[in-house]
Amino acid sequence: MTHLTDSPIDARALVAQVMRRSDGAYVLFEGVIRNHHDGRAVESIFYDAYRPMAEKEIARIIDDVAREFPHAAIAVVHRLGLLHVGDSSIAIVCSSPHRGESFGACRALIDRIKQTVPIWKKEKGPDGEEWVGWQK
Amino acid sequence: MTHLTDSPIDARALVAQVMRRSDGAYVLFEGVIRNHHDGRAVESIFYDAYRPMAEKEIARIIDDVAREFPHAAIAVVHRLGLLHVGDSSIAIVCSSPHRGESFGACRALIDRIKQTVPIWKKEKGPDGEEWVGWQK
Amino acid sequence: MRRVKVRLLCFAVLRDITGRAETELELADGTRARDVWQSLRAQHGQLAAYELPPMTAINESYASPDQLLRDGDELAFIPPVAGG
Amino acid sequence: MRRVKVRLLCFAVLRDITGRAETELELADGTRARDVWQSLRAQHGQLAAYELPPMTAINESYASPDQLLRDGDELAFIPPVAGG
Repeated sequence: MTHLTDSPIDARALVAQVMRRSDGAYVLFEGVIRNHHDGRAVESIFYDAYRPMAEKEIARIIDDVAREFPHAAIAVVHRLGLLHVGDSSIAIVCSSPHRGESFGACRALIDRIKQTVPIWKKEKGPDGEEWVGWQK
Repeated sequence: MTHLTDSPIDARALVAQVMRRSDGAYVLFEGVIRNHHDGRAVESIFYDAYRPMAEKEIARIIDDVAREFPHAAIAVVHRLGLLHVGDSSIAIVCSSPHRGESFGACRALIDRIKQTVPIWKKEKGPDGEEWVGWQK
Repeated sequence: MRRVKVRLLCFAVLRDITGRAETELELADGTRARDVWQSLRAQHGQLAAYELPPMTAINESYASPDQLLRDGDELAFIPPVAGG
Repeated sequence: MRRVKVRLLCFAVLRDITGRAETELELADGTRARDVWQSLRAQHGQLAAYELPPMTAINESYASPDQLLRDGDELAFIPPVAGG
């Protein structure tokens, strides 16, 4: 169980990891550092995590989603550390015999991972840096 | 405008083609030859198309979806010819500043492409071959 | 009576059934796409179950089977599609 | 009165504010997670706006801030998460 990495994400390897000969579709989602947020320019994002808990929380979410989409195979990797515009922060791959489960499982995973997994980001732009979501 | 190919699909190149620095997400969908269909074993699929019309029809669908998801960037490639289990027949990439449009556009594209684009498949398995969808 | 020349394209199962990818037709002026389908049905028993063509395309766009054919038209009957 | 030893972990903005990633606490038996939060608030004005911790984790699982702390517990207050 290692859903966290400090290295660039190899999405193609994730796809190869999940695909079975009975799968007719896969959906790959990647979250990517973009050059703006809430109207401010963004240059880089530093990702911090409560690592052992984040691992467990991602595994728990995968278990839940796998129960809801029982024919889907799932892989999730979140990158931590300092990322720049264009870098991928997360990759999620879901494969299934029919496409509906791939789409449904992939969307459910990213939505839930964003809600509860203890990962944080500090955005840095020309106007300074701040922890996203923290109201000063 | 060339949404059809006779060669293996390079999904990574498609992703690179659509991504903009303002995009925070992309969704890649690939349809893959699976080893079964309607309870029968499948070994290979031959894809035929009315090529110039298929090109136009895919372009028309992309235009429609781009209007519905105005912040999405879109790429679609469908492969034709003889494909085997594990080969990708279609790749669709949608990127956008926020993930909702990437998921929405990608799902709409594959659903509509399957409905109206003049592409056909002949499935081959141990029990013979047949054109999918044709009631003898 | 005036005649119109129409190019008939057959794909997938229809090419297998008719044995031809492409046929040049000379038709009476006033012929509709559905009339061409009926003559195909008359020639090929395997099409008997399809009273109407699954879908019709004229000049690379979907069209009504009732559309009048004009000289130079490219006509194709579209079996159930299965892309993706 | 009995004392319990608790390890307090601070991440992200909380680490910046407290200046420490990890603190060993010796607490009176009967202390709840929310009591630890109140003492952090008392020490750091930047936490004044947060009467309750955003979220609380005990031993790597989400927990109620009212949970009693036991000897050996690992306690973390979870600022608003922003993964993905």
